[in-house]
Amino acid sequence: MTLTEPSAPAGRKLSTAKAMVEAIAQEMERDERVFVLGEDVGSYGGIFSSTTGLLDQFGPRRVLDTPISETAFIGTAIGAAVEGMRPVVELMFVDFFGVCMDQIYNHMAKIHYESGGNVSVPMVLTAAVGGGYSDGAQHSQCLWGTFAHLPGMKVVVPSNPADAKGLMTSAIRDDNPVVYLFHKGVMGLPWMAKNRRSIGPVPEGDHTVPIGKANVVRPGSDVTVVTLSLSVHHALDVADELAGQGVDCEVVDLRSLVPLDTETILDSVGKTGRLLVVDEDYLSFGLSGEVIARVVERDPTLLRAPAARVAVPDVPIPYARPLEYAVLPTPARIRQAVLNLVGA
Amino acid sequence: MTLTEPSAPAGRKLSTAKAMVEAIAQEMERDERVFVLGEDVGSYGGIFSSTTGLLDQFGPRRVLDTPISETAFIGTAIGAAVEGMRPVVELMFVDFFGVCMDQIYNHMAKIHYESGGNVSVPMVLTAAVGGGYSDGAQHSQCLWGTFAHLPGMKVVVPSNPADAKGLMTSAIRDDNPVVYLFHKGVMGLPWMAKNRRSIGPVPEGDHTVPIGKANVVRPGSDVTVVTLSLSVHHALDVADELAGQGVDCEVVDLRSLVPLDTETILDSVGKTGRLLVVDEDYLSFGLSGEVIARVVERDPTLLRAPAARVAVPDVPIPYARPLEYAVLPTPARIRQAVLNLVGA
Amino acid sequence: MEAQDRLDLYRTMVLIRTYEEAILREYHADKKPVFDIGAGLVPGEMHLSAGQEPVAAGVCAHLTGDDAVTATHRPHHFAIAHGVDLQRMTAEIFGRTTGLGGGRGGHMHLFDPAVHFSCSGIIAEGYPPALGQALAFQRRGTDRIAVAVTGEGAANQGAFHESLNLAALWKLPVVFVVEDNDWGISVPRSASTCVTSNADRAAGYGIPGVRVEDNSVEAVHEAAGQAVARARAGEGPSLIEVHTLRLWGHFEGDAQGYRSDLDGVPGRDPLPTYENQLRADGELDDAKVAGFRAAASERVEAAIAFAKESPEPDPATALDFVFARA
Amino acid sequence: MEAQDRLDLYRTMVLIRTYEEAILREYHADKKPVFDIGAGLVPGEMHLSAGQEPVAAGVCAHLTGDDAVTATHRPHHFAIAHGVDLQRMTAEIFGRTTGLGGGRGGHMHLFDPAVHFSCSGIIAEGYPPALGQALAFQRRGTDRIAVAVTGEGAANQGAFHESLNLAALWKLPVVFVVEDNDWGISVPRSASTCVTSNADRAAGYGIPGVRVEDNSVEAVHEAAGQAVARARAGEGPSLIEVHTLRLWGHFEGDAQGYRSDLDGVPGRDPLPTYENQLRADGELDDAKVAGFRAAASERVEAAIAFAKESPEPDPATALDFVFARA
Ligand SMILES: Cc1ncc(C[n+]2csc(CCOP(=O)(O)OP(=O)(O)O)c2C)c(N)n1
Ligand SMILES: Cc1ncc(C[n+]2csc(CCOP(=O)(O)OP(=O)(O)O)c2C)c(N)n1
Ligand SMILES: [Mg+2]
Ligand SMILES: [Mg+2]
Repeated sequence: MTLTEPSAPAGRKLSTAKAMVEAIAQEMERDERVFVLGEDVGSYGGIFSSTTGLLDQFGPRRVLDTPISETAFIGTAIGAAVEGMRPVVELMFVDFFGVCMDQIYNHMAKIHYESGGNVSVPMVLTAAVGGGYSDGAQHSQCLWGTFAHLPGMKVVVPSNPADAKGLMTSAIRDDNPVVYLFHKGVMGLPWMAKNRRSIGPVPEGDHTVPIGKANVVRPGSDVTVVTLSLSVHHALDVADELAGQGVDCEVVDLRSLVPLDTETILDSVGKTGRLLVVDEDYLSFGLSGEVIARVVERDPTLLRAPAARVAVPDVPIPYARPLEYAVLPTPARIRQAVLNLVGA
Repeated sequence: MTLTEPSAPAGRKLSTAKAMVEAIAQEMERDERVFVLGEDVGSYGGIFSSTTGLLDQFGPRRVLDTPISETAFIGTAIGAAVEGMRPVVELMFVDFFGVCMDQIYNHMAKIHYESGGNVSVPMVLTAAVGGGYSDGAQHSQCLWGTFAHLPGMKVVVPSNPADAKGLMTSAIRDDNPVVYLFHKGVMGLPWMAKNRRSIGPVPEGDHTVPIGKANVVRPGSDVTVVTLSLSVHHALDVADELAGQGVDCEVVDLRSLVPLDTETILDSVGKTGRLLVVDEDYLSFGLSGEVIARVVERDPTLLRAPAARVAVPDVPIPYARPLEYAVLPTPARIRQAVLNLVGA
Repeated sequence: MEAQDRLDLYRTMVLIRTYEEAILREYHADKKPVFDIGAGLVPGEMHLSAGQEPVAAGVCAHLTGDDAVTATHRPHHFAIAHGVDLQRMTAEIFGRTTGLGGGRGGHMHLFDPAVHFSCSGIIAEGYPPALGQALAFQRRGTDRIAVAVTGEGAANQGAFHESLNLAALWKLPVVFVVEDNDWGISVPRSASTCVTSNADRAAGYGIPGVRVEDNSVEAVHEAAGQAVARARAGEGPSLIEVHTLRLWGHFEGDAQGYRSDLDGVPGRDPLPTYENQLRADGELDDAKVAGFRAAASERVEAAIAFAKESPEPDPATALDFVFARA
Repeated sequence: MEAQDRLDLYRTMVLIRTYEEAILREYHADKKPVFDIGAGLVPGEMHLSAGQEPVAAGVCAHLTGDDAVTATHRPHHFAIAHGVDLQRMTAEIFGRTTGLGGGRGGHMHLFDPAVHFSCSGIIAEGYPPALGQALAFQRRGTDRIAVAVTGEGAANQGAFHESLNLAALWKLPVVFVVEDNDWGISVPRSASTCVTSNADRAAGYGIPGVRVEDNSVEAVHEAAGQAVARARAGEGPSLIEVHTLRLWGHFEGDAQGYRSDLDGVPGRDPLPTYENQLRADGELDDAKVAGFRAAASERVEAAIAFAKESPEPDPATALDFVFARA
C-alpha cells in the first residue's frame, strides 16, 4: 500500500500491517525528517510486513536495512533524533530487547530528562510481539510490561488496523520516544492464522489516535475486561458468546500502557464492580498487577469480587502447541475467568 | 573477612558486605565448583566490597577479573554452570543490565525450561542497586521488578547482614539461577552514609535463609508495610516513631521477589486491613502493583482503606539531592503514607 | 585424506541433507492450502541448513561427544554432525514428550547434554556460553573444547566481539565458526559487513583466522583440524569463516524475492559437488551412493516415525521445569 | 605547528587541569572527616580527567561547535575542549537549576545541544548515538562530523564493535577516539584486552587506525587532523587510540591500592611535559605560564562561583521533563 496508488474507496479495509505502513508513508511524505531503519525493513518489507513498499516508494536513503547490531542502529536512531530527525526504528522481535536495552532505556528514554528538557528524542521504536504459532521461548513474548516499567518512553499497543494507523501517526509526531508494539496475530498476515478483525476499516488521510487514551470497545455492565492487543479480540469473542448467557462484559482496549488511562479503567470498574485483566505478557510484576493496583489504590470497595487475571503464568513460552495454548490467554481461559467473577 | 582469620566471638557483628563475602568464601571452601567473576572483583574486592578478600584467599583461578564485556562474561558463567560449575558472577550496577540482558533472561533463565529440565544453570548473578548518593539516572536504580517479571530466575534482595549471608548461601546452593541484588546503602560501606542496621549480628558457620520466605521484621496491628532492601530500615524507623503516636505498623521484609511469599503478605493484611507497599524501584508495572494485586485477587475486602504505594514515581533518578530525595521512598514519604492510611 | 575419512564426511553430509529434506516435507505437509506458519505437526519458524553441510561435517569430524557445540537458529546440521540423538531431536521438533526438551524448546532450542550440544535463537548469543563450557573443560584439566557457531550476519553483533576478546585473553579452548552464507535473512553480506572476510577480524584479537572460500568439506576439515588441535593443546581460540551456501530460504515460507543470487544457487550445491569429486576419485559409485542414501533415509524416517508416534505433552504439565526441584 | 596553535593547545590543557583541580578541591571540601560519597556540594561519583588533557585538546582543536562529541563517564576534558558552557556545566555538577540539565543529569550526564555535546555513564554506549548524529549531518549535506570517545576498557564492549562496523559500512563521518589510560578502574589493560593496540582492530573494519603512544598533544593533534579531514571529506570513519595517563584515581575516593604503576605516574604528567617543551622552544616563559594559569583560574573560579550562587532545584519540580510537552 503506497500513497501513489489511487486511494481506496471510503470504508476501504486494510490489514493492520498495511494501516501501519500507510501511517509511516504518509508521515514520510509530510515530513522529510522521518526515516525508517532496521533489519530487513527494505526489500523484505519487514518480517511481519511492517514496512512493505516503503523502500520502493522512498528509496534506500530513507529506508535503511541494517546489520544485525541492534545496539548500534537503535543508538544511531537516537543520535539522529537528537539532531532533529524523526526515525522509526524496528527491533524485529521484542524478544531481542536484551541485546540493546541499554540504548533504549538508559539513553532513548532518559536523555530528555537528564538534559533538563533541553534535548528531545523524537523517535518511534517498533517491535513485533506475541505468540501462538509455536515460535518458542525467544520469539513469542510480549514484554510490554518491561518497557512500561521503565520511565521516559511512551508505550502503545494497537489491536486493530485503524488504531495501528492512528497510533503510528501520533507516535511519529510525538516529541518523545514512543515504543510501538504490534502483535503478529493482529497484523493480518496471509501466512499466519489471524483474527477476523485484523483486516478492518481505516480512515484515509490524516488519522491520529491520542496516546494515553483507552478505548471502550464494548460497553457492558457486569464485568470489566481490561486488555490490549490480540487479547482484545479474544475478549470480544468471549463477550459476544457470554452475552447470550446473560453476562454483559465491558471490554477496555488500553491501546497505551504509558501513559495509562486510569480514569477509563476506574469508570468502567465503578460501573461493573468486577475486574478481569487479560494480558499476554507474563503474569507477575507487570501490567495486570498495575491495572488492579490503580483501582484499589483509589477505592477497593469498587470491587464486588476479587480482581482476576488471565496472563502467561510466569513460564517461558513453550514450543509445543498444547503447552503454548495452556499458558496463553485463550478465549477458554478468559471465559472461565469471567464466569468465575460473575459467580462470585 | 576471610575464614582463615580467627573466628569472631559469638554475637559478632558484621557489615552486610562482609556477611555476603563470608557466605561466598564458606561456599568456595565447601565446594570447589564455586568461583567468582566480574569487573573489579579481584584486587579491588568489588566496587561495593562484595568480594573483598576473596582473591587473597582463593587466588586468581577462582576469583576472576573480567574485561568490561558483560554479555561475554555472564554468558561464560552460564556455560560454566551448564557444565556443572557454580559461578557467582557480578554485574557491577544493576543499571547495566541493558548491555547483557539477553544472556540473563533469554539464556540463564530459560535454558532449564527449554531443555525440559535436562540442563540446569546453577549460578548466582549479583548486582548493586539503589540510590541516595547522587549517582544519577544510570547508577541509582533498583530494577528488581524488571528481573522478577521475567520467568526462570529467582530474585532475592537482602536488607541486613544476617540475611545477606543466609540468602547468599542459599543462592549458591540452589540449582537454579538466582539474582541477588544488594543495596549499596545496606552494605555498611565506610564511605557512604549508612543505615545503623547495616552492621549487625551474623551467625557463624553454615547459615541459610530460605529463598521465598518473607520476614515479619516488626509485628504490628494497624498497618502492613510491605517492603524490601534499604526501605525496610526506613519503614522500621518510621514504625518506631509512629508507635509513640499510637500507630502500630507491621513491617514485612520480602527478602525474595521470586518466589514471592504471598501468604505472609495476606496474613498480615488480614490482620491490619491496611496495606502500604514501599519500593525503591519505579512505581508502575512493578513490585508495588504486584503486591497489591496478590491481595485483591484473593479478597478485596481484606482492605479497609485504599492500598497505598510509596515508590519512585516513574521518573529517571535525578542527580541533585533535593530532586533525588523528592522521588526516593524517604521516611517522610512513608510516614505520610501511613498516616494517610490510618486517617482514612 | 584417507578414503574412509572422506566417506565419513560424505556420510554426514548425506545424513544432514536427508534430514533437512524430510523436515522440509513434514513441515509443509499439513500447512496447505494457504501456508500457515502455526499450523501442522511441525509449526513455527523453520530454518533449514541445506547447503551448509560442509561446515558442520568438516568441523565436527574433529570432535567427540565430550566436546561442546553451541549452534544457532539454524542448528540441525551441527546437531546431527555432533551426534545429537536423532530421535529425541526430531521428537523435539515435533513438540513431543520424548523430545530433547519434552516439547518445551522446539527447533531453535535443542539441548542435548549427553553431547554438550545447545543452540539459541538469538543472534550471536550462543558464543558466550561456549566460553564458559570451555572454561569448565580447561579447569578440569581435560583437552575438551567448545565450538561456537554463528552466521556471517551475526559477526557484526556485539557478543561476537566480546566473546573473541575474552576467549583470546583467557586462552580458552574455543573454535569460533562463522558460516558465511552471503545472507542474513534478506540482507546481503555487503550490506551488513564492512570487511570482506571475518577471518581478517581475528587479528584484532591476536588469534588465527582462516577463511575457507569454496564450501568444500575437505577444506573445512583441514582448517578446523588446525583450530581444534590448537585449542586442545591449550593455545587458545581460533576463528574459521566458511563461505558456504544457503540453498533454500532463510526460513520456510520465505519467497526470497530479494535474492539476487538465486539463479546460481543450484549449481553451487556442495553435495553433488563432493559426490562427483569422490566418484571421480573412485571412492563412490552409484551403488555406494544409493547405500549411503538409503542408510540415511532409514535413520531419518525412523526418527520421524518415532516423533510422530510419541505422545504430545499434557497441557497440565506446562508449568513444569520453570525451576529445578531442590 | 604554528606557535599560536601550540599555545592554544596548551591553553586548553591548562584550562582543563585547572578545572579538574578545582572540582577536586570542591568535591572533597565538605566530605570530611570521614569521606562520604553522597555528602557535600558535589556529591556522587566523580571521575576526573587529569592527565588526559592531550587527548581532548588535540582532538577538539579540529572541531567547531557544529560538530558533535559523545563522551564518557569521564567527560570534563572533552566538554571543556569542545566548548561546552563552563558555567552551566559547573552548575550541573553542583546540581543547580542553572545547570545544563537543571541538576537532573549530574557530572556523567552533561548535555549541551549548543555544541552537540553529550556523555553517558554506560561504558561504550556513547558510541552508537554518535553514528546517528553523523548520519544527520551527512544527510544535510554538511561536512560536520561526530567524535565518539571511550576508554580502552570500553573497547572490549559489544557496542564498540557494532559501531565501528556500522559507521564503516555507511561511511559515516565519525572519529572514534579510544583513551588508553592503562586502567579500567582496577583492571589493567593486560587483563582486559587481548591485543596491545586497539588501532590494530581498525583493520577489522577496513578503516584507518592509529595509536599515539606518548600522550603528546601534538601527536594527538596530528593524528586527529587526518581523521577529521577524512571524515569531513566523506571518506568515512577512523579510529585513534591514545596512550594517555590517568593521573588520579578512577574516581575520587579510589585509594588505588591495586595500582602497580603508581610510582611512575607523576613523572608522566603531560602538562609539565608540554610546558617544558614550549619553554624549550621559546614559546612560553614564566610570565606567560602565569598568565595562562591566571586566565584559566579566573574562568574556572567564576564558573564555580556561578554554580554556588545558583539556586538549588525545587523538589516540587522533580517530575518535570520526563516527557516533552506537546
Ligand atoms: C539479536 C537478534 N537480532 C535479530 C534476529 C532475527 N534474525 C534471525 S536469523 C537472522 C539472520 C541471521 O543471519 P546470519 O547470522 O548470517 O545467519 P543465517 O540465517 O544466514 O544462517 C536474523 C536477523 C535474532 N534472532 N536475534
Ligand atoms: C556497561 C558498563 N559496565 C561497567 C561499568 C562500570 N565502569 C565505569 S567506568 C569503568 C572503567 C572504564 O574503563 P575505561 O573504558 O578504560 O575508561 P576510564 O575509566 O579508564 O576512563 C567501569 C567498569 C559501566 N559504567 N558500564
Ligand atoms: Mg548468513
Ligand atoms: Mg581506561
